[in-house]
Amino acid sequence: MTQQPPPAPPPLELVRVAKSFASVRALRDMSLELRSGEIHALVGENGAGKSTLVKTIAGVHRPDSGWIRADGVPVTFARPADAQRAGVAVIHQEPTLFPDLSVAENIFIGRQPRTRLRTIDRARMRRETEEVFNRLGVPLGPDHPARGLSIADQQLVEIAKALTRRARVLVMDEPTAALSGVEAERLFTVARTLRDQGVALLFISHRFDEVFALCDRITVVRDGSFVSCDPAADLDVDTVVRRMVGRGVDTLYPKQETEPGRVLLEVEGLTRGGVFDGIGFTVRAGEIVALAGLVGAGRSEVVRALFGVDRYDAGSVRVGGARLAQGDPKAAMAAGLALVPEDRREQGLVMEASIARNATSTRRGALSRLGLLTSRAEDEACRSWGERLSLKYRRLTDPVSTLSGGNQQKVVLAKWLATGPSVLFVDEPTRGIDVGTKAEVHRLLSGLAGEGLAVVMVSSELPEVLGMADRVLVMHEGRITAELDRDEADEESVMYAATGQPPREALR
Amino acid sequence: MTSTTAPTGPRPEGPPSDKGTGRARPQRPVRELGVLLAVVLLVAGTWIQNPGFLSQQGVRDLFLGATVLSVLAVGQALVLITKNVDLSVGSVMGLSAFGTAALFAALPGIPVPLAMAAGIGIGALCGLANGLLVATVQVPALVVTLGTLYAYRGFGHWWADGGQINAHQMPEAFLALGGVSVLGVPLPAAVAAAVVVATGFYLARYRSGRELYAIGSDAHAARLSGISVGRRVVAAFAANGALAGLAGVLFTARYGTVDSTAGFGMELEVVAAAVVGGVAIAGGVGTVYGAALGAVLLTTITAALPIWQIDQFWHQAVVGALILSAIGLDRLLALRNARKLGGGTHGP
Amino acid sequence: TTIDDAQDEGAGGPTGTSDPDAEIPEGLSVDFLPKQLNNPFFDLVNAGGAEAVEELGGEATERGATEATADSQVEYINAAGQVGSDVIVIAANDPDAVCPALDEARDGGAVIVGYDSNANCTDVFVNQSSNELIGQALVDMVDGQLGGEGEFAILSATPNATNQNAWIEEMEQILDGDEYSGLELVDTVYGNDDDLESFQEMQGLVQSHPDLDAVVSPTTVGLAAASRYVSDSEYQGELVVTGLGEPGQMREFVHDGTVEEFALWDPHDLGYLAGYTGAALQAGQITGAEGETFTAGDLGEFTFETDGELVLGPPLVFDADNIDDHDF
Amino acid sequence: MAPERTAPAPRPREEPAPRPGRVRSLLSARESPVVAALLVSLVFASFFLDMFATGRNMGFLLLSVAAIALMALPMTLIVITGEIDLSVASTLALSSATLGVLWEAGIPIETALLICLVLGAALGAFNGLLVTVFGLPSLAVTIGTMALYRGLAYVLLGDRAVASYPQDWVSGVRAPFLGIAGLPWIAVAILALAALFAVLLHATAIGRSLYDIGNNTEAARFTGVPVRRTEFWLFTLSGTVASGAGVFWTLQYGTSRADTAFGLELQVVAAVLLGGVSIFGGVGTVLGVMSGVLLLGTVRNALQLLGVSGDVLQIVTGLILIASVVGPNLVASLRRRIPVPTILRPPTHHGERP
Ligand SMILES: Nc1ncnc2c1ncn2[C@@H]1O[C@H](COP(=O)(O)OP(=O)(O)OP(=O)(O)O)[C@@H](O)[C@H]1O
Ligand SMILES: Nc1ncnc2c1ncn2[C@@H]1O[C@H](COP(=O)(O)OP(=O)(O)OP(=O)(O)O)[C@@H](O)[C@H]1O
Ligand SMILES: [Mg+2]
Ligand SMILES: [Mg+2]
Repeated sequence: MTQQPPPAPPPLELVRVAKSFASVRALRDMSLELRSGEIHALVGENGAGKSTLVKTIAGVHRPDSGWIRADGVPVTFARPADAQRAGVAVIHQEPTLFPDLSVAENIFIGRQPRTRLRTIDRARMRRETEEVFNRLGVPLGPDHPARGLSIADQQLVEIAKALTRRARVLVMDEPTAALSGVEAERLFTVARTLRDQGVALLFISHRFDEVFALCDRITVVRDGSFVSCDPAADLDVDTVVRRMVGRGVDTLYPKQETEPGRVLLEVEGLTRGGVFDGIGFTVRAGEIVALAGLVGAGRSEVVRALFGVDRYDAGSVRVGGARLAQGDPKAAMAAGLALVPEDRREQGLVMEASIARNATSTRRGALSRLGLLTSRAEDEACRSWGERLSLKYRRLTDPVSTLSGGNQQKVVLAKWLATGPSVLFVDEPTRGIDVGTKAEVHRLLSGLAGEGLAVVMVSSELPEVLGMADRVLVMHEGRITAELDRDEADEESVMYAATGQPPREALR
Repeated sequence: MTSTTAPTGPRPEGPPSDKGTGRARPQRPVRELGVLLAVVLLVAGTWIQNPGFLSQQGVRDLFLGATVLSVLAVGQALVLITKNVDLSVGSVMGLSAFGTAALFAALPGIPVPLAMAAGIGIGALCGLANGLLVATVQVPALVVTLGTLYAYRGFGHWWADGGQINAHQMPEAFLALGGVSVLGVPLPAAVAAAVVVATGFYLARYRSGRELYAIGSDAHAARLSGISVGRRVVAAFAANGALAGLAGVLFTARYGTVDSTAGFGMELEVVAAAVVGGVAIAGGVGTVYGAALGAVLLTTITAALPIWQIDQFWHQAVVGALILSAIGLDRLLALRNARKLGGGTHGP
Repeated sequence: TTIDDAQDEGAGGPTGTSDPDAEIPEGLSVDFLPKQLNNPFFDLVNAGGAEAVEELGGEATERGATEATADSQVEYINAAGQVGSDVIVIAANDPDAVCPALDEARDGGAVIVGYDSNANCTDVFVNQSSNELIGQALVDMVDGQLGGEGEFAILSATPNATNQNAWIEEMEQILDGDEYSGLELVDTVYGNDDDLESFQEMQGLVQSHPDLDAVVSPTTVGLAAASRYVSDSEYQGELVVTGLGEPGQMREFVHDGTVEEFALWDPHDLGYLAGYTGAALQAGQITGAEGETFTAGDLGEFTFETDGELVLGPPLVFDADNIDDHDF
Repeated sequence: MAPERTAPAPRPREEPAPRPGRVRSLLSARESPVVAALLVSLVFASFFLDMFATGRNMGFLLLSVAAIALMALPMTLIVITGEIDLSVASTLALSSATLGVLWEAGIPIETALLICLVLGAALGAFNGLLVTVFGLPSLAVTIGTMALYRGLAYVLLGDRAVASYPQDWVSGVRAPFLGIAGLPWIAVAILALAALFAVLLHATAIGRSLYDIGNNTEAARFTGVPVRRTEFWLFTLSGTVASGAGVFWTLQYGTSRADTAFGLELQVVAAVLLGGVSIFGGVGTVLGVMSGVLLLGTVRNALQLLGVSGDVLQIVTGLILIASVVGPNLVASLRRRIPVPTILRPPTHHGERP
């Protein structure tokens, strides 16, 4: 295939790069070589330093030591513009869109096509946006504002932005974390085309199937240090995982069998105009019910409405038999609900606040003595949960923004599990979490279910859905199109329901 | 563990039904139109009340009255769009108004354009200082410009030392600028209109103009996109300072008498004008046309109230109520717009 | 200072006995507190005050904020009291709000002289002119220029300005008399002593009163703004503009025919008299009792009226003939 | 199978970190410069100015900042949630005017006082209503109500002043606490109130949620914080306290007028920002703000005693404000710039390669 090392020096190369933040050594001695016409995978646990490496390539961070070479020549990327000029395009882990600009402007900002008078050629900008959207299959118009786009759409716009840069080096930091299979597959097609055109690609993902299906070469990083770099063909998942984690990882979906108890959550005829319609289901104690569907099916909106963050137009919600007032998260919490939201940066965490404050923000009342709340009470309460979830942190008083993505997700989980809920909504609970932790989270969820918790899990990862759920509710365009028991649910049946086709008839 | 990702069925394609081009067009101009409508209604109503309001002199007065505030509001809009704010504009305007006059007084033979350029230059320098503090030292603009509001004003007082420069100390040619008309529009107003149109065109059609919106929308993302955020912000502040300087020059030409108090307390009025015109305090949103219309609306209100025979003591209350209704109306339009766009999952 | 005992305790009234032969001691510290700093009018006034203090071998200090507010003035009164000022000469921004502070300063040994705009607790008040004289002068100027017949409006300073309001009230009383039955005061508006606002108020006036014949502005800022507005509008020569103004500011408008005549007292003399009065009061030469007389340096002899008030004299009327003789 | 190049090593999960000392946790980096500046200026002023450290002058100093200190307290909470209230000075004026009108109408002063406080609460609630229910930006709303409330004060009083307040009330507000010269009881009252606010902000669940709202409103909402209700009550509180300040102001100066305290809102905001509260919300302490208020007052007072004129004072005020934000940032960026290990860095070209 394309593994033949090209005679020319690689377009981008990192040599013994180190980068520290205060006392955190994010990268220690990291080397990496990106070759033309090759897709290179970078895998590692949460906090291993992948994003830091990406930001170094992008010119966001400057390495403390070590250097970057482009075409064999040492270069300094002092700012993102330098990297861009050198032909590097980056899709960052967290979308970086301008909510007030249209998607077309988002894609072309700073390099819009110009007319002879140096004004912006808006017609051409629109045309080129439509072209790239068609290539990616994005059903958005070029004038659509970026505000309010779902995470998936945001990610797609990011991808379009990077593609139109026609870069020689394309770096993608977990681009598929928010995407469903269809979009991801489209992205892979585009990536392969680019590879064949001689672009050097770096791909980061926690999904090994993607890594093995797409990439030619895999680099493993652990604790900021280089571990290994081999052709994908010479590796298998177990080997990679062992190198990443430093030990073997057992079964990914440790589902415990439980006897469903009494009905804890009853939803009837829940409707919000234009978003979801006539949603009804029940969840029993000890059950894990998954909400599956394509991106934009309205799953997140349903759990948000149930929890009271959004309002709904019609319908009723009962928790443990008692009717729940709508639009009041506090009442929902009092009734024993908890929601781990899908977007941890916007909805889950206060990035500037400390780890301890975030982790305890849901039960400040309970931690108060005579109405007074002390940092010590917060720290103690947080520390025990940090241990349970093997949270990787330096100090509990550090801002949560200094944690890696996966560890941030753990803080969100801790924050809600600590309330001791009876009904737990989790929206994409393992998005951006590494294998080891993912297994921990899954074990945790099924353990909690075993203790009598009712869990509603929204997930775009089908194996997770199939592996964890007692029942699967499939949504399509705001309606529940199928309710499948654990033994009925398989890839096919869920897919058909998710695309709005009648489940079994379609097969004939 | 072969295929671990979600279903690979087709995502709804073709003519997008619920999301896509169909519901795409943002309807921004509605805001500016709303303000324009308010101005038109106000003028029409006042004219019916008293035809003298639109006499030749009345129209002239309306134009001239709106000039200074419009120029200031345009500059403020530039800064607000980058998610900053400049509270020092009143002081900057006062400083350059006095500076221009002082130059005439000190060098009686000085050519008029040179003195005017000097006035604009004083403003640009003040704005540049604001911008450099905000961009290079990375401190919030509201704090810095609140500080320079006091500092520039204090400097102006210290410079003027209680002095006042009167019309007879300035050349006739300069003072006559206020009286010259271009196609029936007084020259200062024409200058202001040209400034509005040019700035508006620049913001909409030039890369650097759009980058101001990007910066206001999300400065971090702008940095990642390779935009030199600091330079653009400094430029926006300097431009705002220059416009405040221009406003100062126009002020001097129009009123003929200046001391160091010119433009005192105007900062909040300027911000109010921009906000009424649909420029968001939160950055990234709005046009200079809106800001200028907001300024016209506010000055027209002040000019119209005496004609409605509204008791002097009610003036300020009425102005306050009108500002509130303007932003309320604006919000209403935005909400209706959002509802039309669909989605709208978040409360206001 | 040594004459503290010559000064009566118990604030406010012109009581006690005076000693016309008392010497004014050297080294008196006299603090001038104008309504606000950087007001050109007060600059002239205080220059006069400083001259008087210098003649008497004292030390003059100017204290004040850049905004004309009572609260910041209180801080400066306190500061003057603290540093042991002998005489505080004040143009009050608020006749009542400054009193607690003034009383405290008086307890510390200072004497309090009001000038330009009185507070309710000064020992004596040096009035630039009496309200009657000013009101009369203003009415006379309008009456003369309109030939006894027409509508006029007043463009004043702030709605709270103590002296402007007193003059306007006086004008209204005078206008009630039969001899002015042809004159009609149709409106009073306030430009807040701000160029821009005065300008806009002026626009409003001419638009809402199409038959307006004259505008009287009893404040220097207002008169300058009104004259400027009229001078480059179509109303020049049609609309009579008059009031109280500074010759320096008004020269151009008198020469171009916008303004025929206007009036003002001599700010320098006002300050001079206030400074002299303060020193004399501190020395015990005077107490401010009605009928008391004393000589204020070059200005000659003055007699106290009721309530410890001293009047500088009738305002001086300026016109094209005499304006160039006055250089302030 | 390629051999692993590095042996799996045990990873440290949590690096034990030194607990921050008591003092350091009491004084965060943002407010300690202000507190230090206040102490330095107090020491300097007492040392170089005989008149400064007298009981009488302290009394003047405390009285002159009392109203600002009062209004700065709720303003601190509001700015921490990321909002702002520019209508405080107008609320003060309107309640002062109302007090005047009521007193003139012969209503007993105690009753009139209560009515004023209720009015202040209503004015604040109106702000809160516009901000939370209608979702309007608070900066714009309170610029509007700033004009509206001031305008209503003019409607009530016009150009009149009410100055006939009972003498014992007027001198009462300036009376010393327990007869201690230089310590007006109002200062003690404000100090107690500040302590109350500090506890509320720094040691209760509500206080924590204010920071959350300021940092990330959306996340606060998802955590069950009643964002709108909280903000509504903050504005109401601000209105109430501002009208309390109005009552105090009225009695302190013994007069009510419509133009009272004009422009004071920016001084309040300046003091709050000087005290280390971030204008973007989410950061700030009561101690810092009170130090900011006192620092501005001290510098003003000292310069006034020195006979420095108002324009210089204005320049100094502005420069202090700028220095308060520029200084720490400058120090931090200098510190960042100094040690960069360059051992492994070869000579490099900037930007584009040939
Ligand atoms: N700006 C920062 N300040 C302080 N520490 C940081 C900063 N950015 C990253 N870190 C730390 O550096 C380490 C590496 O983080 P990085 O984001 O690179 O991990 P990652 O491999 O991308 O993890 P994930 O898979 O969860 O995204 C983490 O311990 C993180 O806490
Ligand atoms: N009927 C609709 N009309 C307009 N917009 C819609 C509609 N349905 C969904 N959307 C938009 O699509 C986006 C995605 O919706 P949602 O977050 O509910 O998807 P989801 O099923 O939870 O998928 P994921 O969690 O993977 O993003 C939302 O931002 C919403 O604004
Ligand atoms: Mg990462
Ligand atoms: Mg979702």
